[in-house]
Amino acid sequence: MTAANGKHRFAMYWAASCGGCDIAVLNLHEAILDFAERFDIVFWPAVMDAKYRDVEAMPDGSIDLTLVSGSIRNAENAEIVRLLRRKSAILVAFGSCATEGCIPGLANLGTTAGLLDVVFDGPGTDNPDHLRPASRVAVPEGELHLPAMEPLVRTLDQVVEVDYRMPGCPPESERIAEVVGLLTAALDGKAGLPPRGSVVGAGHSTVCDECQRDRSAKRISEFRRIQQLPALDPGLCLLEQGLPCNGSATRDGCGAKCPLAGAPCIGCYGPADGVVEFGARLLSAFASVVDASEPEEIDRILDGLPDPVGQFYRFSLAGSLLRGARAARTATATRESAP
Amino acid sequence: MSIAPSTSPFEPVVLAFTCNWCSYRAADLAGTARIKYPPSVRLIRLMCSGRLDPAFVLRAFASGADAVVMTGCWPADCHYRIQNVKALRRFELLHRVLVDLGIEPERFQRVYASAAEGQQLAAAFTRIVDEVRSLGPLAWGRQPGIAAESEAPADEPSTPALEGVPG
Amino acid sequence: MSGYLYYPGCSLAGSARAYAESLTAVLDTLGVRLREIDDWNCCGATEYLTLSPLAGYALIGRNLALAESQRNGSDTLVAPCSACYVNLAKTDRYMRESPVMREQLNGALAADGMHYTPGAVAVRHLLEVLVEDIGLEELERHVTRPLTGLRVAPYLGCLVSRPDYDRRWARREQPLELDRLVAALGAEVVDFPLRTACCGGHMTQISPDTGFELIRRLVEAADRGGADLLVTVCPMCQMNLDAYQGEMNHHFGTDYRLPILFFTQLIGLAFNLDASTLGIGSEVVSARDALARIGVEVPTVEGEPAPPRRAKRSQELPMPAPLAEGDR
Amino acid sequence: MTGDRAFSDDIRAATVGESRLDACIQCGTCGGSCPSARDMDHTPRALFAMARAGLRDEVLRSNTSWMCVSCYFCAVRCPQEIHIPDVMYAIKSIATREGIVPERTARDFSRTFVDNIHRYGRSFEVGLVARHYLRHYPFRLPGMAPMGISLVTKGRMGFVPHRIRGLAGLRTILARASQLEAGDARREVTV
Amino acid sequence: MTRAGRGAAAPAEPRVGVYVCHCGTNIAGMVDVEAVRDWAAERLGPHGVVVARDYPFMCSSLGQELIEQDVREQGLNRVVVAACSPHMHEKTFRGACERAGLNPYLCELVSIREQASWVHTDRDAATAKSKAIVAGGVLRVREHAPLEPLRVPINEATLVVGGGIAGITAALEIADAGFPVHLVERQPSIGGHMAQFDKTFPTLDCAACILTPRMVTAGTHPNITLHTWSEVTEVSGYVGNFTVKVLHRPRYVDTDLCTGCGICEEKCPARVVDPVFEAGIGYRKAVYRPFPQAVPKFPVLDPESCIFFQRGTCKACEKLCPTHAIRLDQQPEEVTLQVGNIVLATGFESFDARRVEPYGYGRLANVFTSLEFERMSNASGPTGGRIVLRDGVTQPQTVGIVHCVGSRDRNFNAYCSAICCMQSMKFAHLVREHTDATVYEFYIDIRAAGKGFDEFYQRVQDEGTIFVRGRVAEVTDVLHLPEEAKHDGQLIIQVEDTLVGRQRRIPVDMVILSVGLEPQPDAEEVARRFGITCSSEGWVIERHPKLDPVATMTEGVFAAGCALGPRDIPTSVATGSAAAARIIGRIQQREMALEPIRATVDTERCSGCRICNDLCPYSAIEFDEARAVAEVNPALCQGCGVCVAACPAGAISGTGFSDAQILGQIEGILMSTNGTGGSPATEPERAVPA
Repeated sequence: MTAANGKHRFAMYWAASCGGCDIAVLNLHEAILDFAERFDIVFWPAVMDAKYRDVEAMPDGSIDLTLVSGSIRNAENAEIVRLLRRKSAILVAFGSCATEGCIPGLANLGTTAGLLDVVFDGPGTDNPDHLRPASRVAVPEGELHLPAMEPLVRTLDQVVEVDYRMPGCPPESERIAEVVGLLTAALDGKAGLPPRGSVVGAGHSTVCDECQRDRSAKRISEFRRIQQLPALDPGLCLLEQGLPCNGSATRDGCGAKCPLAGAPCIGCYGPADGVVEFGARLLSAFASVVDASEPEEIDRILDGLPDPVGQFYRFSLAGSLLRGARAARTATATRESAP
Repeated sequence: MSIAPSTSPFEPVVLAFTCNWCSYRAADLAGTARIKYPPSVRLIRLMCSGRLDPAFVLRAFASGADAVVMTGCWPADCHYRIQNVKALRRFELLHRVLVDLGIEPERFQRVYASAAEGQQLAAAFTRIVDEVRSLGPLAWGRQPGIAAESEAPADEPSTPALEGVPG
Repeated sequence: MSGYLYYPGCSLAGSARAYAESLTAVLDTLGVRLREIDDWNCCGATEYLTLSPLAGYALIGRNLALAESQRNGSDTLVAPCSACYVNLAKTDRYMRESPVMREQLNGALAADGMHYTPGAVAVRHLLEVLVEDIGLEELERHVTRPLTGLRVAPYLGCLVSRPDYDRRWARREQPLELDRLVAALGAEVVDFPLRTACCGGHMTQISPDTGFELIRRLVEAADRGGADLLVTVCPMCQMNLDAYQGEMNHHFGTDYRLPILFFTQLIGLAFNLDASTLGIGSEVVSARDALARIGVEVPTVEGEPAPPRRAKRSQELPMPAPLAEGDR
Repeated sequence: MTGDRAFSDDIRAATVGESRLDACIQCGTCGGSCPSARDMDHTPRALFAMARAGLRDEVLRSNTSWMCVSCYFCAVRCPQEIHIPDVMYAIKSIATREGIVPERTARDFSRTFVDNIHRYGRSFEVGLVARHYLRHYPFRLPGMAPMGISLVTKGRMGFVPHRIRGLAGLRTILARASQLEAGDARREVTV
Repeated sequence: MTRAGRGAAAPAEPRVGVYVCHCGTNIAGMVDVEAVRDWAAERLGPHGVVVARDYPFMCSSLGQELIEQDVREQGLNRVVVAACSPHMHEKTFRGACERAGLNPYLCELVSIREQASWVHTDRDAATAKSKAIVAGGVLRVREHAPLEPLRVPINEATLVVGGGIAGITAALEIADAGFPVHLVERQPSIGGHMAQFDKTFPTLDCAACILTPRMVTAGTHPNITLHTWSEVTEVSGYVGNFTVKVLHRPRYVDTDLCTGCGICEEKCPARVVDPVFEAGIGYRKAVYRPFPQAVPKFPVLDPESCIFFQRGTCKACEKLCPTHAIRLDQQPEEVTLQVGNIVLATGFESFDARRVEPYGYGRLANVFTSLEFERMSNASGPTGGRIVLRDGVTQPQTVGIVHCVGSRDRNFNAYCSAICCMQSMKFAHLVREHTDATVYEFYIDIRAAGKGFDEFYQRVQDEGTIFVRGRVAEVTDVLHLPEEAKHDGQLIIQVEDTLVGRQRRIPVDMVILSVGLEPQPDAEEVARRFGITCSSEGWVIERHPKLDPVATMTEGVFAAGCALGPRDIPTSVATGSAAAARIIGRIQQREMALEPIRATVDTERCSGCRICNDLCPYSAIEFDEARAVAEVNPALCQGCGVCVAACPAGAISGTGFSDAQILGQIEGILMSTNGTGGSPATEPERAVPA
């Protein structure tokens, strides 16, 4: 539904997110002006004041385009994304947090309690009574309410249905421009919408496709960190130089900025189409080209990857099979077998 | 011996990936020779242990397997010459990842069995089932988050504890 | 190295004192330290296992437990007596293999606050230690009086190379280690096919006829080979062949006078140690005449004629080569 | 008939380690190898066949196991790797437990030997031989005299037995073991 | 289901038929097949199962018609049969589907016999597991796609390894069918062990008389190329198209010039024991032909024993050869062969009797092995057929023949060597034929289960041979006095006569040890080279012990003769012919169909990361530099799936074993089976500890 002024209604919300995605949108520079031309910004906590009740007041489906960044960490996140889902025609999971869980998702490696201990009793925290945030706290003035933390960090699509996914930490501004352009065109009826559920603002292959470095058949006899390299070969594939570069399994679209700059890809654009488990693809690829046949030798080489989970699951843990909410559900599902 | 129906309250589910040329035939041989092993072991046939995609193992655990076994030809006896070596490399790295994800090392094992070693394969299955039985179910409970979610439907925000909060 | 733990066994404290004395003298010369287990008890030979196996093993277990507690650095337990050796080795092996054994024996040992960890000590026979650890080269280095001209029958008897619980012996029925050792001392080894035949054990006690026949067989075979004397590695064998030789002669109306020495006595002589420190003279069948040969300048050819070797006829069919260590 | 099983199970239970008795193919390697076979009323092979046939009494009353010298020829030659000497010990211990004494001389020799251990913790050769001969071969004693004398004069026969310090402890260990064995035997037999 | 779970879902909505086989009582005896059927119908309905049936014998024609009928009438587009191992009947049921017009690869056979009823003892558990196995099959077959078998051309040439009677037979059969054969033999002549024998049991016809003609035919056959004194060093490729490297060891003889006159051998001054053909009781020269009827007729020169090679002077052969055929500078040469199929007829090795210490072989002169005796009794052997003691003159008055030497003995080989009983009785007959000696046979059991075998046993008994039932304990020359004094110089066989129940010591002049058969010492290595598997003993493993006894697990590699295990001459010949028949059939087909299990690259998604490039042992993965993508050559790909699992972009997929198929099977096989006794275990146990 389009506003009287002919503009489309736009919303953007940050759940558990660093705000980088919002900045990436603002990074459209001049283009943001055209954007303002085409859209009425009805809700965007990062850039303008807004009240949830205003959103609640809107008719369902009245927001044409909503971008949600951030993963679902607490009750508020969950509540608001459900609200926005109701109010929005098109809901885009925007950026790595929303699509895969990203850094906040790493919290799923531990327990909520453990997490709180680190924050509220960790070094440099003076908390003699070992207080913890609680969703309801009685104070003289009355009862205070705080959004409760959820037991697991979840990706947006684990909570509400998502129309499109746009990967990246954050998504590249050029891609944002493309996507906004594309969707605007569609909203204007000048173009068709991309198939629902598809990934937008990214390619269909992997970063290697965009990376210009020279590659040959791979055999890795040692994993090293960049500072351990005598000298970085400017032209040669980073993985072949022993740097654990995630480019081979990471969806393209970023323009391979990191590897081309000599920094190994960390995988923020997530897996390519149809991949079951991002981490599995990475570890399988790395292991396959380890240049050793004897267990001892293999171990020696693998010791070069001190934190495999960090290497392979940095962005995708919350969406992963073993540490994702989906896994938890599947695991419990298989138990519903009482005679 | 855990071949006889076990009195233990918990009977694990063990998923074993087999190689079409060695361990799968060893399993056939165990059958033909009526060698017994626990029914909690279930087999999936691959052409080679080198086909074992780590995602299969993760999926198995996520779908309720209490342990996963990679079986294949003895080193240097691979039907595809050297492909079981690649399987070994992946096994080692995946094993590290699983341990870091909080899964006991015994829950992911590898067993070599030539086509002639039905007896040995059955023995290995029996041993592994015993080990896993004593470990208990794959403890999603060790991650209270997941446990909690499994109790509360995902869309109901649940409340963390209030210990140490005065008043 | 902190030397070897040493379990002498009852005989060496008694009838086989010569064995104890000679092995001590020899090992001193070789600079090998032995530490006798404090307050060890009898291993029960085969008799205890006969009446009550578990108690029998517990009896042996106590010695292993003592050994473990007195280990302090050395993890090899040497037994010079074949019966003791096999009992200790067997108990350790069975405890390693069977959880039940482990549990029951340690249960019994616990009654006196003792415990043995299977495998804590490696049980080995003195002969095997001398041949494997110290080595024939080292022995030869110390030979100052080669036993030239002395014709020796090397006799292991049972229990050393057989049953061989720890698979230390390439051959269990015709091992040549003792032959090589005797040869290393400069003596002439007579072909003695009965090297691991039975000496009769306690048959002299419970079935003399059989016991005597078994003794006769050995003495006769050594005599046929033209041996001046026979060396043993076991007190029981020495006792049977030496002490009962007279009775045996009496029984068969034969008149053998085959001296039976411990192999350590022979080594001692080759090391030019004083016969008295080697307990020589304590044997019932005197070795005096036999030993007279040593050191006397007699070229071996003038020694007793070797049994006539059949002249090779051209038609003779070749013999298969002896089995090499490498053969499967 | 179930009687068969019962007895061989009994033997299996009484055997320390694995007996493998069931694996016997009746080839006779044991009987052929045995140095004291001629003293046995049945060859080991025959004894095993009888055991498997459930002839409990004949087996326990046979002197075969008592004539075993533990030379281990049968053990290393047996094509089925049956632990024959251990089976012999087992049969003897069952007989002892049930008070059956087919071979007094051998049994007594073992007893005397064991008594000494209980007395001193070590074997006492003079005592052993003397007692044993007095009981079974008095006529041989004179013939033995020269040997005995020579042994003594050559210092090979001490008249004072050595008593170990930990004798009390040793006795408690042996007592405990015997209990365990009895208990064990009962449990196994009633399997 | 996860994002990718349904990767490549099948076009039409799956309509699956499930067929549970009773296999008589083989399955039904331990698995409640009706329960499995009903469960499949109910619980797997949502997964596309439209019909579920059980039947006593699915593999029967009626069972198959059941499937065909449903495919036609119920419009099934997927079939799951729960029965035996796919290695047993996969083809059968695929055939049924094909007859009904369904692509055969849309059928999945899951094993609830080898994997459930036969290996479990708890009916409930076995039933529950069977349900899970069926569920796995259903969720897998949903993801199947129609496939066409791969067709590979078959090279007409065949490699036969081993020139014994089995190899010779195979070679002749194939050659007579008009196809080329390369026959590789390690020794200087073909003929194998049979050439060493004198007579063959039970018919007693002379080995040479029946073998020589076949050797000659093989040597002169236009379609057979002999590679004697040679070994296969390398094998690559796959069925229909193997490349084989064969090393020709130097004979030091120019076979084009040599006439086989034998002057070199006659004049050669170096005479050494021949441990191979003469089994160590005869001699040969340094340049020699192992035996008069050797094929080919050319001698070989053995540098180890040649005076020239050892000391640098002599060259008698070179000087005296009338055709100047001696080539002392000859070098080894390697030839490369292209063949479509391979027959392994590598035979056996005799057990080394020295390993059985108590029998005194090698220590006691007059203890002989069966092979020594074969040579001795052979008219062309070292003694010209005279049965004599080691001294070469004395005829034995008594002979003891010992059975099961190294066989039926867990200290050596636990298996029965199959031929020793008959061989031993043949010896008894030959001894009686050549001498008037008394002969004893010492046996555990007489195994005479063959045509005319037991009759031969009777005959040998009638000839007066004394049979003593007892495994010989030891052979010794140590006597028990006084009763044995008279046997000085003889051997004593100590044994328990188990039928008497007494230990006996039987004096004999000669002992013959009937040694067992062992795999060739390098069997493991050879198996590896040809990509096949051996049993723990080292015998080649058949594709199926009953139904496919001459094929191996590797397509195009067959085995014959004693390489498969101990057997007698007729069986060796039979397996040789059988292997030949299998191969001839294939060659005549010109091409053969292979499982279409191959990897393919989706070049759209390939980013050219080159992770996979080095993973294929068959170099089936090629990298297209221009388009910067990897491609798989289906002709070379063997379908192992390593690259599929390795591809980081998920751009490589494997037919027959796709991610979707396997993930589907995992989901299914782990599906709850409503806890009918089996796992996954039920709620209470699974409840998470608080």
